[in-house]
Amino acid sequence: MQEDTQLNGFEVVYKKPVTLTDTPFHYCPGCGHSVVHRVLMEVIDEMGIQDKTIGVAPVGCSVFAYSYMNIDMQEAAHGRASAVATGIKRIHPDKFVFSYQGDGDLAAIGTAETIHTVNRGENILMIFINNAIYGMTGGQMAPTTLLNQVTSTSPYGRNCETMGYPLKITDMLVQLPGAYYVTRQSVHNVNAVRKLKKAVEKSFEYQKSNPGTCFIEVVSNCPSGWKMTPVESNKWLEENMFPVYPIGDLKVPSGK
Amino acid sequence: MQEDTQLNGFEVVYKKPVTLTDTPFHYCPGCGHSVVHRVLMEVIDEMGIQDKTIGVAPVGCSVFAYSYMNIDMQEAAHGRASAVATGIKRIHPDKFVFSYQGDGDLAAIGTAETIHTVNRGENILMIFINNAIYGMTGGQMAPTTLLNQVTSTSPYGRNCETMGYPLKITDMLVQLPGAYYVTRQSVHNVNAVRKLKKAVEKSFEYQKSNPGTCFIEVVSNCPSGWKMTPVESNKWLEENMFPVYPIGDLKVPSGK
Amino acid sequence: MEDKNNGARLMKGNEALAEAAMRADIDAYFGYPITPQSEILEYFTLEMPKRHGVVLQAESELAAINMIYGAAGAGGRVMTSSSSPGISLMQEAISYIASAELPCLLVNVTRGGPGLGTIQPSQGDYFQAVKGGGHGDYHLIVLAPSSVQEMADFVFDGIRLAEKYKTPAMILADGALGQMMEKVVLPEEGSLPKTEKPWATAGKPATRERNIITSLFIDPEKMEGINIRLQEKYEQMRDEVRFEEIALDDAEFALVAFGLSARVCQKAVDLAREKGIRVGLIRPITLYPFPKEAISNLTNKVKFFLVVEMNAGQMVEDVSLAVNGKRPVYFKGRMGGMVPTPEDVVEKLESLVHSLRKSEI
Amino acid sequence: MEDKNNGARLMKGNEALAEAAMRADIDAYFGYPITPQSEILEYFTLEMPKRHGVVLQAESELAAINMIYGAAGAGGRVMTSSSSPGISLMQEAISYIASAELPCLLVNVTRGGPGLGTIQPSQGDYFQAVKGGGHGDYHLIVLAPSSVQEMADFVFDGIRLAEKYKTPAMILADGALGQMMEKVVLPEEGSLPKTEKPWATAGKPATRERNIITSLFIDPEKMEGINIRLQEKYEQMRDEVRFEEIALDDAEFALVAFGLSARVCQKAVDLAREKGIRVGLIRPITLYPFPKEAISNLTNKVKFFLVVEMNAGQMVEDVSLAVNGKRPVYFKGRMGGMVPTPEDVVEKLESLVHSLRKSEI
Amino acid sequence: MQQAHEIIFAGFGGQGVLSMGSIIAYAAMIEQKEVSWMPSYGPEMRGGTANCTVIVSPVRISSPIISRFDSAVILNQPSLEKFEKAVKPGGFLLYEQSSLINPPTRKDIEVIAIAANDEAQKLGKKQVANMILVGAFLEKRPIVKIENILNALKKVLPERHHHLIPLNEQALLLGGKLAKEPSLTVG
Amino acid sequence: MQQAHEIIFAGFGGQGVLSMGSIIAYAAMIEQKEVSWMPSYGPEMRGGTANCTVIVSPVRISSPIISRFDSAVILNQPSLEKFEKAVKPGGFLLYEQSSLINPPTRKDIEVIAIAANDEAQKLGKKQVANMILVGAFLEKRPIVKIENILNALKKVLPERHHHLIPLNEQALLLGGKLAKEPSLTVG
Amino acid sequence: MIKGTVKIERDTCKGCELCVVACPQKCLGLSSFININGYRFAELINDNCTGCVNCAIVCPDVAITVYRQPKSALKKAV
Amino acid sequence: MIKGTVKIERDTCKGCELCVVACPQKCLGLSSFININGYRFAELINDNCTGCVNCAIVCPDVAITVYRQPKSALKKAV
Ligand SMILES: Cc1ncc(C[n+]2csc(CCOP(=O)(O)OP(=O)(O)O)c2C)c(N)n1
Ligand SMILES: Cc1ncc(C[n+]2csc(CCOP(=O)(O)OP(=O)(O)O)c2C)c(N)n1
Ligand code: SF4
Ligand code: SF4
Ligand code: SF4
Ligand code: SF4
Ligand code: SF4
Ligand code: SF4
Ligand SMILES: [Mg+2]
Ligand SMILES: [Mg+2]
Repeated sequence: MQEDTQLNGFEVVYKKPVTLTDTPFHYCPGCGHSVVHRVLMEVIDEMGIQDKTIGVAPVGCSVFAYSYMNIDMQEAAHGRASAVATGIKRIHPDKFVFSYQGDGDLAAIGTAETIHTVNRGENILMIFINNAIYGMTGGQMAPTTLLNQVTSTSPYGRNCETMGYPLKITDMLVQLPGAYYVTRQSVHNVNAVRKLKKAVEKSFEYQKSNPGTCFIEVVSNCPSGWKMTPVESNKWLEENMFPVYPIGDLKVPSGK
Repeated sequence: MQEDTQLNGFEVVYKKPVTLTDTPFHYCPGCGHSVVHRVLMEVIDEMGIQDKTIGVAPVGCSVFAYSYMNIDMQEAAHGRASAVATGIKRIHPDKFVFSYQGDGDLAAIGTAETIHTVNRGENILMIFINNAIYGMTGGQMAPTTLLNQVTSTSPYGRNCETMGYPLKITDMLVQLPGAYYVTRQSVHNVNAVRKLKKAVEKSFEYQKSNPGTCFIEVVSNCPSGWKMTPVESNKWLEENMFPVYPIGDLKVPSGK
Repeated sequence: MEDKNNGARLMKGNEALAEAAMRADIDAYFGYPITPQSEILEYFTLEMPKRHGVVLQAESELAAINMIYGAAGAGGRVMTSSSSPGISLMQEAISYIASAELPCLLVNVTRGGPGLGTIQPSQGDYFQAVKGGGHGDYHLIVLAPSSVQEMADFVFDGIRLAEKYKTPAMILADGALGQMMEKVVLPEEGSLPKTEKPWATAGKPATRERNIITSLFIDPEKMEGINIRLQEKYEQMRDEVRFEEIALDDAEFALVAFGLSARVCQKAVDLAREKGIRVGLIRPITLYPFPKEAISNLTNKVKFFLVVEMNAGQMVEDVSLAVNGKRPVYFKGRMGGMVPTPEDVVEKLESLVHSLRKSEI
Repeated sequence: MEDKNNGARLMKGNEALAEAAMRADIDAYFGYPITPQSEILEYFTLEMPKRHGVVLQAESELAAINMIYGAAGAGGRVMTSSSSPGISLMQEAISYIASAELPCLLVNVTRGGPGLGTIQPSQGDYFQAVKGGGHGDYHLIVLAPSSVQEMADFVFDGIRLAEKYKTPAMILADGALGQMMEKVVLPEEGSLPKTEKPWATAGKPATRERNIITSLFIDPEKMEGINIRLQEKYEQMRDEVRFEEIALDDAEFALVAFGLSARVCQKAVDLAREKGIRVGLIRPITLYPFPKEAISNLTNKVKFFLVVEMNAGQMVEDVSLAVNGKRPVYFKGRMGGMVPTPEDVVEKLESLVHSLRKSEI
Repeated sequence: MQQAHEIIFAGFGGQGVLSMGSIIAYAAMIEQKEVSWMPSYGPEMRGGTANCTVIVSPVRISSPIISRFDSAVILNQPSLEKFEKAVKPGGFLLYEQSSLINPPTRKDIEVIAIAANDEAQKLGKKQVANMILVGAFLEKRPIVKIENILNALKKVLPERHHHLIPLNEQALLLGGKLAKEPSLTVG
Repeated sequence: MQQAHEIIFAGFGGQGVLSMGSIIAYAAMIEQKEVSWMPSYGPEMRGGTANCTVIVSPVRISSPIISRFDSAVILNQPSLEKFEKAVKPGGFLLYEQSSLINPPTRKDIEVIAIAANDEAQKLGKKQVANMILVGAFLEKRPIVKIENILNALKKVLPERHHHLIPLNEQALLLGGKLAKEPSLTVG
Repeated sequence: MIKGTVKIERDTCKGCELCVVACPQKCLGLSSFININGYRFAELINDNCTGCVNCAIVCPDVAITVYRQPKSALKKAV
Repeated sequence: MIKGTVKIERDTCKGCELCVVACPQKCLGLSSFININGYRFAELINDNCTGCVNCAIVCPDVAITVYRQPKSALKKAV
């Protein structure tokens, strides 16, 4: 189509990556999940690795990630995406493999798989969407929920006495020798999205030489679970999430 | 019995703690497990808390811990001792509760429960016997097995490329705000046993005010799994385990 | 929403169940969110702090059920709830709990499977609940409510039976029963007295031997002893069989259905009778112990049985074992989250009656 | 230990199974140690590096079975093994694998339960294996070896059937079969050709649509479609029914037993015939699909069935469903790790024959 | 009312379809009737469409799950597509006028449209649009009394919101009035 | 041999009872016989007692699990307590003399004792005590040929240990000799 | 200044307003109409667009395609 | 120097030798006999024992009870 590349003589400078399918996202308005999806697919497009990439979707709001990403994918049981990715990568060590998980999935029910996958230094990219809540099931407390944050299972606010503390699992993973590259990013504004894209690019580049696990936490929003407008949610995220989950690289390959 | 306290006019200066039952230990000769059992029971005797203490045994060589400890106990499923202890403590917040686990139990299959129990700051004492091997099932590789260590499932030595790295889970737990007191001890000689006893005493003392989780790793031996004599095993432990798992406190209550 | 007139409230099944548990004085609830039953956990987190007892959102169903093991062993009156995939994750520990003979209440608000499936209502977990999804020879007491009222009532019955037999009891309800609202008269607070638990781990006083909760009996003769005791217990439980009979007095044919499908069948009975088909319904309330005798007795009366389920025909096996070849047993079902309509049932019934009549000529 | 004369070796069941898997060209084994089958993992860690393929000791059975899901979905020929409690932990993922229709081989070398139980041999996991321990309507193909030879052979059969029907297959063997040594002639390396797996996630070339492995079909009508396909598949599998008949030609009575208890019954047949009791044995080899017809056919021949199991009588239900009331079905079993002796079986048989004769007078 | 009445309320999440159904259910309970309320649930709860089924009956309700309805109250286009055909012949379909681009086409049922959104705007509070629809529905199918809707509101609403009850009453009555002279009637 | 022969070997872990059983099983296989070898397994493997059951038979073996034995080879006291009574009347019990404090008491079976530990010490290698016992057992119950035990050893032992075969042969023959003139015979 | 424009898929947009706040030129706003899914959708409200792509980068629903005056055109214009 | 002695439960001991290496006085050794469980057991091999309890502290099988000359006796002796 002409329109795809041109409009009234103007050239297209941004359009949907071809590795995204035409299925409309089912996410709530303003949700960060689909931004991360798109960034992933942009990198895959640009690196030309659509035919070499296999993804793993979690159980969580992004359970249907495979509806949007036009690559071979598997949908894992709740918490087990990194184990599933391990199985795939061990069969296809020459392919690019990534897992994609929410905070309930990766840091609650899947904690053991997360830690052992990274400890084995599985040569995959793990993407971790930290929105401090269980989005899919209707806004329950996640391991990463902030202290005093109100959710449908911490209706009086998260209380550390009985419910524990916000779990900084990414910080824990840094200690593991199997972790090659660990970074915390966000998608709440243009700059953040651009940085995330860089991190994804690096991770896939690294994976070419299979040096260990690359791990990207994305501090993201959940307007529905947080009961805010998308714009409010991004503001809340900056003000409340970043102090606990500060953005930046946590571990970079030595000499890079 | 007279003999219990006197022998030829000599006074008894060391005897079996009364909170140990008369059941002979089923452990292999020289195994550290029973030393830890005894130290625990000595402290319970000395603190007079036999009636207030509830223990949780794991699946592992120490599965029969309840045969030896004359206190109320529960035997947990493999890896779940800390979840079971959580259940008990939540019902009896005024009692002393401890869990006892091996490295396969606590740091492999039970990783998620371990991390989340500590992250909640459950007011229990967790005892972690790190012998770098699965003793009970016949000497398979544990998450804490050293690099190049030969076990029945790493017959050519543990290889970090495919089997991952020795997991220093205790170091990871230190990061969690729920962890109140974290220490790594041993039982390979007289001094080590004495220090372990101090650590256990402190932990139960702390538990009186329920300030969070106390966690004691005991670097221990497994003469059978390592295929060494007990004396050799303690030497190997000093030379090979301590460099990776150095003895000492990892987190002490602030101001103590 | 209390109606002063008759004490009835309009409540969701999940919430009625949770409120009933609170009134049954449970000491602790451990759970993990999963649709279509997250309201149970949510209700507890909202209400527990106002009353007494413990509510804890565990890091997984696996952790939750093992907390149950600990808390039940420690003498607490405890429960957990989940939905199909989460219940599958609990199977190892459920086998432990059955073996260690600990009373507790499990709730499975099922959804369509297998796998992640759908979140729509299903009865596909019948086998898992009734035959034992875990390893070894054990059974749960399984209660199948078919209304919001029973969602509440069976909490009391489940706990009572669990404590009487020192065994885990399960409420097996499909997602629709959890999500729908109906009138419910809640059981009275405090009307379920606490039972003595001298076997619990509560700290060993000098006056008794230590209590040990375990399912390990490495000597197989001892382990067989445990098994014999369990089997005897299951035998005794037959006294607790419950079922409901509807319009069976003059019935020529019997529908057999539990839970939501029994509601569908009730309507089918009405519709069929309007069409002159004399059909009745037997509704197993306890799925384990199964009302084998009641069904067996019907073989003298009805010409055939039509089992209606929201699965591939799992209860058909138990019905067939009860009927033992004396009458034909047919099946009408929907799967994977679909619910049969009363009309579906009547249609199947009519075709069966038709072929029967034809063969009778 | 190869004997040049006939190619036979003396091997433990666990090792024969592992070596057979290697010869069946498996691409990957994922597992976690547990008695009485740790030798399988150990054998792989020793031998895999010398040959080809992946062996990985997972952090748990839960991780192992989900690695299987990933690796099978990626097109690998894969297997895992465990024993009772470990298999219980896998139930959620097994349901996923069945729903996503992935071929793989599962091995359960069972021990006495429920709970942690004992490590002695048992058949207490029959229901879990055959009825489905996970949630939803699915079945595994279940093969029950009764010798070390079959421990090896059924690896080939299991993989072949799994790949033919795109479904998980399970070898259900008790601990004794894993631990004992017998003569075995191993299947030939490379004699099981690889199957095409165009549905696998191997990277999407431009020439085909993307492959998706999932068990999620949120629309219940779609999910019902999946279920209908599964049920049709289970129907087709009936062609794969296997069983062994021993001394049934002139038999007045039939023993029914699988696995190790069938070996015990074989001896019991000999002993009973010495005493003049004309008894035979039918041994189901596929527990699912169950040899329902074969047993049903026997009802015209034998006076009763005596089912012998190392559990509380789980297969009795399937036998009864096959017999459908035409003949009495009796049971003799031991539980929790105990093994019935041939003498036990004969004694039970004699007393049944005795009461029968008496009633016939 | 001698017979059970079976209704579906359907629209986008956030339009208040679930509470329209539940307020009628409450009112019916106050009238000592049997009642069941069944929501659709699922991931589509978030953002997508939502619906609930209400049965009000003089006798014990057998199946709470039904696929054909006496009445339908429709608040968006996708719901119309899904449920128009599920209304029993002779049944009743009420819809919010501004929310549909393509109106219903069936001739064998009674169809009326109410411009509830616009009217609510006029009343000064968009949220009462669904109360206008409830009022309209009950005008046509008086399965419960308006006064019991108000009684139900008193019980359901937390004390601090009771000041809104008069506004809701106004909306209910307005709905009833509009239903007598609907913008569009078919069948 | 026309009939099956069923043997239990029992002692402490580390005394080589499992390999005694397996070497006989291997030899039987070389002789084209049917054979089964079943260990006791469990946590008691470590440190505690160990035993294995061997069946050698001219025909297909039905049950590999048996509770009564034609012969028993006993290497410690707890095993004697457990298995003495399990030997069939007319059966055979062989034990290592220095390992038992209380010898067997049954009169309806053949019992012999061999001082295998002492004799092995004399041969210069404690580990061959069990080969002495195997030799003694086969002298009394020749279910396989000594030469096939040696053939089996050649196959079982890794090449680098083949220099030990002559010593094992010596032990086997010595055992046979001792069995002809045992330290103690009963029954 | 470079001239640009955007095309917004009306029925894909969910009206989250993230593009609105991301646009440095303040040239986006929500329509007062709703789309097929019941959302007010984003639209261009002036012609200050520079084609900076910010809006597209933050749009969760990939509803925006951005176009820019070709460099050549720009040169010509200068 | 204080005098002490130890009593070792012969049938409880597993002959691990940890006490042997722990004893600063070198007064423990393994017997050449075996106990009921087949282990060579530890025994006092001289009378240099000071009752320092080291052996008991490391003994995994709690087989050792330690006795010491009472302080009073010591005083008398001095
Ligand atoms: C075994 C199991 N337990 C629970 C669930 C229910 N469940 C689905 S998604 C989810 C949590 C989602 O939260 P998160 O992982 O943070 O993802 P988000 O939706 O926030 O992106 C849960 C608990 C399930 N499907 N399976
Ligand atoms: C679910 C489950 N998986 C596996 C096992 C088998 N198993 C028993 S103990 C054990 C590991 C023991 O190792 P560790 O925890 O390190 O304890 P140790 O014996 O070394 O003290 C395993 C894998 C089991 N009983 N249950
Ligand atoms: S619930 Fe939250 S995480 Fe899920 S789609 Fe909606 S906004 Fe996104
Ligand atoms: S196997 Fe190892 S850990 Fe277990 S009892 Fe023996 S020495 Fe101790
Ligand atoms: S391209 Fe830039 S200037 Fe144009 S609308 Fe988007 S954000 Fe605004
Ligand atoms: S960011 Fe996208 S979805 Fe959101 S309002 Fe703008 S165009 Fe619409
Ligand atoms: S008490 Fe001290 S001196 Fe005496 S034997 Fe023991 S270690 Fe040696
Ligand atoms: S330490 Fe104890 S068990 Fe070991 S040799 Fe000494 S007394 Fe015996
Ligand atoms: Mg989340
Ligand atoms: Mg260990």
